[in-house]
Amino acid sequence: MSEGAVRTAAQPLAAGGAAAFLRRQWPWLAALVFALVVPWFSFDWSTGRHSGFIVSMLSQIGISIIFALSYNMLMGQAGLLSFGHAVFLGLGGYVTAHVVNATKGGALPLPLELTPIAGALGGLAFAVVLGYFATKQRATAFAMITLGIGELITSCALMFQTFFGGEGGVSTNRMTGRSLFGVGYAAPIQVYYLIVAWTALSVVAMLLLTRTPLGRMANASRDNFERAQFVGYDPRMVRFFQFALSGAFAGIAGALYTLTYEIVTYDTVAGPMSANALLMTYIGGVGVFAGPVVGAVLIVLLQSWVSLLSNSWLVYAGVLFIMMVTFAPMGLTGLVMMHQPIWRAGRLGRLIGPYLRLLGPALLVLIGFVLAVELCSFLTIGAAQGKSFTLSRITIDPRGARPWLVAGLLLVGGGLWLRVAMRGFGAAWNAVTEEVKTTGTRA
Amino acid sequence: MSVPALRLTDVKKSFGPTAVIMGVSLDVAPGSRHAIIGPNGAGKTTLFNLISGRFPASGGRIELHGRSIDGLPPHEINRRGLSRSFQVTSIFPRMTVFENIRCGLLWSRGYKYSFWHLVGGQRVLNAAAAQLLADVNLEARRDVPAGLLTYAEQRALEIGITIAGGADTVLLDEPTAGMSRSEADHAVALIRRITAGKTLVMVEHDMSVVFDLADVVTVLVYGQVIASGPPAEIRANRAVQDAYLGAPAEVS
Amino acid sequence: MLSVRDLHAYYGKSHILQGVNLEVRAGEIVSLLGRNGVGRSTTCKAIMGLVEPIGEVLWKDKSLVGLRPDQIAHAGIGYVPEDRQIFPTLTVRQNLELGMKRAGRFGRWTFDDMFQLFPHLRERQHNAAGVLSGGEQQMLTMGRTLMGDPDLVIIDEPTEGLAPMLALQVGRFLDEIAHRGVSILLVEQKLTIALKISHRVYVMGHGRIVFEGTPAALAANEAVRRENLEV
Amino acid sequence: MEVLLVSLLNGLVYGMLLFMLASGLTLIFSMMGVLNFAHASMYMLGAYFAFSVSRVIGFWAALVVAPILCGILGALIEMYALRRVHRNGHIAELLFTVGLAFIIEKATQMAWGLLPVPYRVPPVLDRALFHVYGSNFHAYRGFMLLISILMFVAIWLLLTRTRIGLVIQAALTHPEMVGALGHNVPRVFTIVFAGGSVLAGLAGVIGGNYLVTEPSMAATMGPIVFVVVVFGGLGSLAGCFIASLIMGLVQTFAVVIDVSLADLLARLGIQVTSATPLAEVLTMPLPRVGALLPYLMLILVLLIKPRGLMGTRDT
Repeated sequence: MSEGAVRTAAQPLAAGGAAAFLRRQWPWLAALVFALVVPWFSFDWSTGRHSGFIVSMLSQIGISIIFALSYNMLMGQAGLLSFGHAVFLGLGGYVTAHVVNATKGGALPLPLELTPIAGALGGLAFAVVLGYFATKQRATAFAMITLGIGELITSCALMFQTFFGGEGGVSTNRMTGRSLFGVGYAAPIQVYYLIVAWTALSVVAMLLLTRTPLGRMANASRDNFERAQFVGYDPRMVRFFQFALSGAFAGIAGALYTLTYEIVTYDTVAGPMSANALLMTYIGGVGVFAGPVVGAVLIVLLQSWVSLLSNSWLVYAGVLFIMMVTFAPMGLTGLVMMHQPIWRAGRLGRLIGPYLRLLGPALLVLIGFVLAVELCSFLTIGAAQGKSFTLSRITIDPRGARPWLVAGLLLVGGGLWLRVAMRGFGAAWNAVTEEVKTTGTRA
Repeated sequence: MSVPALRLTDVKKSFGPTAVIMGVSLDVAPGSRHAIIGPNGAGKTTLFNLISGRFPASGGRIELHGRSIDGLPPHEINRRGLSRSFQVTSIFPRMTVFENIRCGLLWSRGYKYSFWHLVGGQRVLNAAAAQLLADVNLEARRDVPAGLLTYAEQRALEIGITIAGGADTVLLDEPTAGMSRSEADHAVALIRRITAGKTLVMVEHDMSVVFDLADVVTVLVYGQVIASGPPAEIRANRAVQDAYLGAPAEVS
Repeated sequence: MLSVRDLHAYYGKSHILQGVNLEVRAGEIVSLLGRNGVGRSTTCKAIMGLVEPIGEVLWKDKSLVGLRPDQIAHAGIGYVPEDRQIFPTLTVRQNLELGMKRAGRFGRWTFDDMFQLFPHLRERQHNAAGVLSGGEQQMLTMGRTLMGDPDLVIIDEPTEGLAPMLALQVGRFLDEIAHRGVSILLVEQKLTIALKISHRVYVMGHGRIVFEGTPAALAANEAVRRENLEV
Repeated sequence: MEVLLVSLLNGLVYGMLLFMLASGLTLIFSMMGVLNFAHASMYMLGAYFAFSVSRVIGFWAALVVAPILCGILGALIEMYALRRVHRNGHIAELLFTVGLAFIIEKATQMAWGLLPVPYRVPPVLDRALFHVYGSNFHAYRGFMLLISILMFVAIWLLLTRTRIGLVIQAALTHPEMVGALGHNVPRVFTIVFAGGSVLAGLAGVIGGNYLVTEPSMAATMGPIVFVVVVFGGLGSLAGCFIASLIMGLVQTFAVVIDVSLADLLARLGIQVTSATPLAEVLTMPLPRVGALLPYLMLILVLLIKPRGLMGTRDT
């Protein structure tokens, strides 16, 4: 009797488990489906080709997602600020390049699909060695050591020929003729699907890692490293293991980078690449697992689109970054999470009006700012490159006074309006959160 | 006589030119409840820090169950069965209450630095954590980030984390500090219940708690032990009264 | 002179002060007693602006809420913190100099006064403050605050960690300070000293004032002492 | 011998230049806990300002004006931005300066172009000061040494002899207490930040024409200055000074001493051939490894002493 009751109770539980899984994880599945389908939106049926730009951008997104998530294993989950994370991406890439060249030469019968494992092992090996030193310290000393390591490896990459190929880097050819599925990998779209597979795998692995004893103790030593010692853990070992694993995932990203571009240079280990990881992770949000994913997608999109349109991509990225640090230190996902209690209480509708009122002035400031930046840019760099500033076929002369006046007016007027609107929004926000709080305690 | 659970022999500590602990010797019998009292700044918390390995001692010997623990790092001492709480609440503020307790359990349950177990699936572990949660009366707050608990709840959680690892020697640093009478009474009942059968050493300011709970009281003044013995004896000790308890007697 | 009404303060999310009321009149020594962790130090810091105060803090009929610590210091309140916070790399004399709010502007106290009050410091005036003993550091930190010529000093646990002899000495200094017309708000644990020198005492329990009265009244009130003080 | 003397002087010049940058950074870092990644950007701006100003009113005026412009900019940044970000914690502050460095670099490119600008040593100083056994010591290097020594003395006097210097020193250890004693700590922070920017700007003015004034000069100098600050230890100007000189000398001497590990091994009787494992590492001549040395030294120091050479406090 009781046994039967247990069994009947268990069965719907299993079915409910799948449904619950779907309900909880549907955004990930949706993202995966989207990733599989999206290249076909840009498929040119007349030529039978995918847009090279789109596929390359999508591949870059996949690589960046792994890279940013692996960075957040340090920053968000273990509270370790690293300035040299690219080292493991790059070294993973170099190792992969050598491995692919070896398979091409016939020395190593490794199918191309599995070469990211070589990247992972490469990243892991270097993270074990370098992490042995770096994780001896925490906080600022750790950050400084990683900065040093980053510069060190970059200099080495420029200096040594055998492994790094010096300034020219190591080039490779991904068409090794060895594949599990008989795919040639001549077309970028084929590599893209390989990236999707490895990205999905890595995301799942990293998500599961947060739920292991190591993942939890990484959180614990981030929150209070001293307390972690007094429950039996050596925080240094926690840092070390977390660092090593994070390096392995960065290595996977590096391997995919190598397969995509078929060349690895010192850029992949250098400071700007590390800064990119920081940027993506921070803008996406360090507090939520999916934060870096959002950041990676957003930054690559901006990087690709904006750099197509404008010379000043770095300025926009920098300003965006500064705004986030100043006003939303928990990143984009953090901003979204702030709305969660309001949404639960069913009061999100009350904020729509205030948000809409912000839209106008914010847009004015944005346009004014972009105009000002572009004017500057065209005045100097654009002029040097012989470009002219055209906006829907109207050519704007950056040497004239009028466009500058317009930009200034937009900035100042919009700014003043925005300040007023912000005050109104702040009041509305406070009122709503206060309401949610009181109803919350009543319930 | 059995080996003491904890034995200090002429332990010393100085910070730069200032001597804080000036030769403390102390035996704590297994299973006893030992209170250390003394005015603020007498060095009680420093003594705890030396025993638990937070700071290295400048001199002397510390033994746990007859084995020296001098110079060992805190996590090593913890693994040998000594656990401590902090005077200033020390928890994992961004993790939930349940996670806090579970982190206290992980090492003693043999998980070490595992990255191949999913904590959610470990039934025995989670059952033990749930039991501890019930023991410290925080079931209702299971999924709240620990940083959002009230002060008294955080103190209870602190004790929960401290005993979670199943250490047989427990050091509690002012477990009732800052609590009202009724909260302190709760805490005393809790401590009595969950440290049954363990060796307890605690620093405490609240005399009613001390005399309620302790078998042995040691008085530490200015880095030295001036008396040690059963509560009644300490109460009657003239030197102690002068240095410490004597004060109110003078005015009343 | 100082009047605190319904003062609240938070550390992060925890509500440390839950409506503190107290008053210090001119020339008074007032003690704030209570167990560790009930919020005595936080009260001091909230008055001084080191912790954000919520509520009313009136000083000479002007509100101090929202002012920076240095503005509050200029208004005439001095603060001696529990952990002393001497400047270890500077000499004793330089430490005292920094107590003065403006160069060369002496009030009730000159260097000579300080060295008379604390003869130890005179011998050590050109030594780095970091090498002083605990007792000397306590003297220095009090002297430093006095050089700013405050009308009220808030002193947090001056006898902590001092040998009984030195603790009694501190008590005498407090008397001496009060004789120059400086009010004192004293946070203390050692009842003997506090009750001997105070005009009035407050007892705090868990973020609130639970007793207010003369030392004699506290001595007579067994219940409050048992509940909130050492015994 | 003559090589040694000239290298010593050159190393000294470079070390003092580093100190000019690092001293401001170390003060900011120790007092406010801000790891200021935009500090080297101030150095770059100093050079560019000097370039533009000197074209209008000459080098000697630029020597005064450009650092002041940097100081004003630094003060504005501290008062209107950094103070606000401070509430979000140290990491946010640090990232803010990273973003700022980004923007300044790009803004510099937009204002002055991508290529190096022709910021030159003034003609008066563009000659050899003296000859040692055929090697020249350039007059401008002497001038740099003079300026940096003057600056060093000025900072030292300011910090030890003036009241504001005492306040700054005190605020290095207990900023809260300094406030409670009646000193306006936010203003002290602004002064220190502006002062640090002035020094960085000055370093830019005299270093920009000695080296090259280009948009990437901040990125090349930044890491080295960080190395110096961390190597020397937080809160210690003396440590910073020693570290600057060490770095200056190490980098200069590394360039002139042409040996490799293989040469050393050869002395011990071990011949390195291309077949030896790690032959490439072993035969790499020291001048080419010079750029690595600061980072190797940094990592070594941090592993042994996490507080740096003479650091007084943790970060």
